[in-house]
Amino acid sequence: MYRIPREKLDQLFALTAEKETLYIPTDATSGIAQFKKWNEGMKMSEKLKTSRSAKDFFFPQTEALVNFKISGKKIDIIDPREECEDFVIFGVRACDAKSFEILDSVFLVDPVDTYYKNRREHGTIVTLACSRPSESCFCTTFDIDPTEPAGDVSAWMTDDSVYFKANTEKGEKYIALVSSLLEETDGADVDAQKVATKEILGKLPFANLKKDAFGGGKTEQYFGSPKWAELSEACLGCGTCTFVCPTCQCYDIRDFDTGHGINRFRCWDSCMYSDFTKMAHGNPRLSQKERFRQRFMHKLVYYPENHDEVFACVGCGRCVEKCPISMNIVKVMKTLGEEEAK
Amino acid sequence: MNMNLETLIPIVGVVTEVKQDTPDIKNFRVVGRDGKKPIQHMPGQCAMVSIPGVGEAMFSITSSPTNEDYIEFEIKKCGCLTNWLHMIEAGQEITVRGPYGNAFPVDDAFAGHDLLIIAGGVGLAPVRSVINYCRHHRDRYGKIDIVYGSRSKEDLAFYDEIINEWMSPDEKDVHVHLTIDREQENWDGHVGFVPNYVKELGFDTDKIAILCGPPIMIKFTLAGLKEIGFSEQQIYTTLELKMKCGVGKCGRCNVGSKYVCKDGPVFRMDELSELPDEY
Amino acid sequence: MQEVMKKRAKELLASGEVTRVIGWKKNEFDYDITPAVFETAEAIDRDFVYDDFCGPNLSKFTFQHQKNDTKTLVFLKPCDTYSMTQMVTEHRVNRDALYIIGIPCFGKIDIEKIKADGMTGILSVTSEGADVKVHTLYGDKTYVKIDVMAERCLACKSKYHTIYDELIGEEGEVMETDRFDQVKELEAMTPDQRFEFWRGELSRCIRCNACRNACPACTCESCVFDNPESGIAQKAAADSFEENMFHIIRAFHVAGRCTDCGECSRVCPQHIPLHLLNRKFISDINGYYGEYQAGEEVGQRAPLVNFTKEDVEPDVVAKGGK
Amino acid sequence: MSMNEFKPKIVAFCCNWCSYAGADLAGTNRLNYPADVKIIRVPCSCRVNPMFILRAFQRGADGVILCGCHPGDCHYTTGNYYARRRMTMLFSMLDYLGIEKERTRVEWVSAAEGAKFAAVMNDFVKTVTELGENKRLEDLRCKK
Repeated sequence: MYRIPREKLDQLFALTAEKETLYIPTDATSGIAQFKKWNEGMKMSEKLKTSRSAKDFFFPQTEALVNFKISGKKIDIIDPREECEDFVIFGVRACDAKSFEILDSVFLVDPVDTYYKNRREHGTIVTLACSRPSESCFCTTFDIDPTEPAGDVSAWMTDDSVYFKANTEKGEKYIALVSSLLEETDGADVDAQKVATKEILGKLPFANLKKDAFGGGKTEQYFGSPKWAELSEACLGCGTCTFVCPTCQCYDIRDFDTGHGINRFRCWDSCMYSDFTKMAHGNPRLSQKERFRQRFMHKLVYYPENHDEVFACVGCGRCVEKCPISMNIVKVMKTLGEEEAK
Repeated sequence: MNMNLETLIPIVGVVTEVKQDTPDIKNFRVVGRDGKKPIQHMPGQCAMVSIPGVGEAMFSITSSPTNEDYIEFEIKKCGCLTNWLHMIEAGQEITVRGPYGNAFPVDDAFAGHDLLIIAGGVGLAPVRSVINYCRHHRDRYGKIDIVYGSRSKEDLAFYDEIINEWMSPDEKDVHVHLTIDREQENWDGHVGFVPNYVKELGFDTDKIAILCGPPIMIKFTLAGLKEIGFSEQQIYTTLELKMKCGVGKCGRCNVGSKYVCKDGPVFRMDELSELPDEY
Repeated sequence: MQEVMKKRAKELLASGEVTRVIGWKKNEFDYDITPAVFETAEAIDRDFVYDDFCGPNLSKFTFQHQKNDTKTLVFLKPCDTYSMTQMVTEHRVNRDALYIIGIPCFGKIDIEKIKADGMTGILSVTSEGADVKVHTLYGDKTYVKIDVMAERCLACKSKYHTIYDELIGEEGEVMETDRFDQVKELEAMTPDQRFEFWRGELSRCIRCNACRNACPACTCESCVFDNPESGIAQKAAADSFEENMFHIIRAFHVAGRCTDCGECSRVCPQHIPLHLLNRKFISDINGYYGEYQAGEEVGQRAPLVNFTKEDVEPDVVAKGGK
Repeated sequence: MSMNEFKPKIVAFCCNWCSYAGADLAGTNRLNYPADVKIIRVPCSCRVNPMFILRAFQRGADGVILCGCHPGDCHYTTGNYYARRRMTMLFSMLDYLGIEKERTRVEWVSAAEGAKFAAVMNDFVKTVTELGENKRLEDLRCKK
């Protein structure tokens, strides 16, 4: 384990940014935190989490897929892909770090998504352990330990120091990059922080939320539940929950006519949108109830069924905080789970 | 490694022939720029066809894999992209990527069996690939029955091919049963809906049934088949939902935990029954 | 207040006058309020709330119930009644299918303000009189209500109900407001400063459409941004132009019809002050075409579907405004 | 590209019943106005949706001008009155977002005013040339 005094953190950022592009969470004007490219004088946000998740780095909201040039009846295809530059994301929380594994299991299975892979290979993730979890956190429900975050390098921040531990080869490389500022140390302070945080975790409002009632093979049990109508009745059909969710990965492919060619790009899409499954001849998910159900069934049943009982939720709590009508996965789990208990 | 699966970057296909098959269905013959067949597939598999700037959609490849020269799409005019496709002429380039999805198990589960192929309207497109594949490898299969219905005589897709090839006296043990929805002049064949016709014909149940057509036809034909004694394990069908990526990642074509583009489009009826009714 | 409302709702349900009640219920936290439909007295007893967190404007939630044969009871705060009046004016909702009870509002608390102050791990929030007590895992704090009130409530335009079948509590009055102060501040900046300001704000947009979907004036069955034929259908803003365009068009489509209820800014997950766009239109309309408040009474003609022969010429903008 | 070389792209929405004929007249009278003005004929100034203006900028316009009949002379009686309010609102909003207000303009030009049409276009092109390229409402994808 390595240590750096907190006041030297800016030097560490500067040193990192000399070699690679560095992104850190920083406060925006209106009270939310967001990842931004570091530049001199930028302050790291004190907030627990960024408003958007960190999935943008690997799965950006819009991304060029292919360009076409059209002349008469001829079509030329232009591959716009370029090798991504190396970059470092500093301060990713345990929940977001876990979400990368979930995205990996979608994008990095055969056929591998080369766009995602390109970014993933060039990104180094420095995670930061949580010490002040918020009321909307429930990562422990999905067996995530916020005091021991995954990622290439794990970091812990105490009142006076920041501690680092490399977990992967990429992480070792990063530590080597900034080693001139680091000193080796034992992790006594870190252990103390972990104990304190764990105590707080036990007191969180969702500490007792259990995922056991869900998982693969439960489609029949929940699909027809009468509770969906009640849960979805106030849903506005916006895409807030999906877009702030670190694990939502649905996308749309669209063409844009630039006037001198066609750019085909992909962009985030939301299963909550009415046109998500709309086809020329009809729509299998006609009302908001079906769309709402799809989102949660996917996270709690379909995904675990296809991916060894790993859930497509990391308990980051963003949907809990951001939903305009305060409907969220916790409420769904509690409501449907109750039914199960009966 | 098939690059266009990994990158979503299509290849250029040249439409060499466009044939008006029925008033609202056209048949498109597509080759690569090199004049050769652009993709290799198995019966039932699909490909993403696109006109850049207009859209991209999944269509089943209706030609048989045994056709070494080109692939064919049978496309009904019903939306934005298909309207455009219906406007193009031979020589126009389009883009294709694929093949996507699974195929009918023509070489395993179907081999050595009698086949009953039931289609309605443009639903003949995916199973035509099966029919022609089986006719090509005629000795691998038993008796082949084809029940095909459409709204009218003019709406019967591949009518010439059916009459001249499938119903040709040289065909061994291939029986085509055509039906149309309503009486019309110069039609002396059967009149009535496909599900009823299937029941009237009353097949023996020692065979495999392949179903494709509008949802309502599938629903009633399925019930009819079960009535005459078919089990769900003997029935195959193919689904179609909105698709964007074709590789099970864009997340919209799922029925329960199965993605139609990746785990389908061909499903055995018993597999399908386990999935929620959302297609 | 909450108890009076519950009682009245149950009476109306029992009498058969209405068969469902649109109100609010608490979700996981004190400050998490979900609009809800109640169909039984038990459900009302169990879940119905009305407190200082009941921000969501219920007008638009009547939409899906207007086709029912029986009446729906809806509780509307003063500013919500403006939205409802506007919807009735535009024939977007069937007035006869609704039973509207006007309720007073004393300003809603914006939990984001409390969170922005660094409060986290919030276990409970209680609002008593002028005090807002916040109890968290990391310590407690008491705020003066006015400090944590939603921006839209600080600039409250009216305590008066423009549409109702009955009122609970006293009728209020239209208020003097300084709601255009921020607009004026922006207008006073240089174009470069304004450009920087709006780039900073709008670049955060994630195009979740929450502002559109929550807006009681956005009632089109198919939005221009969802219509592939419109030429501007977009799922995501690919660049700064599309961010700007979405927000200009969104605000323009409700210009003259926006009642300034503030839902767009409330629901924005990225805290973009969208109401400042709408208010700019309102302030321009007031300045150029005379004072106009959308949703004031049923049957008003919106300024952008109206004209006078003496209207100002568009070059008034280039000449420096009002 | 230096300033003197800069030739702005101008989109002019012209009402079929007046300014479009005005443009014609300017042409037959051999009055000069820059060739960079691209005219789009519309049935009435009121046909112009704010989206048209924005999309013209997206597609690379540096200035957009809307020409219609003089107030009171609308072929459809009142169309230009609505257009007047609508454009005032839109221009004000663009200005509010910090986009140069000189890039957009409305002018009333009748079918008989060929000279006015040419003068208006010359003046508008001059104004936009001085402003330079449209940077604040540009869509980089549409630029070569």
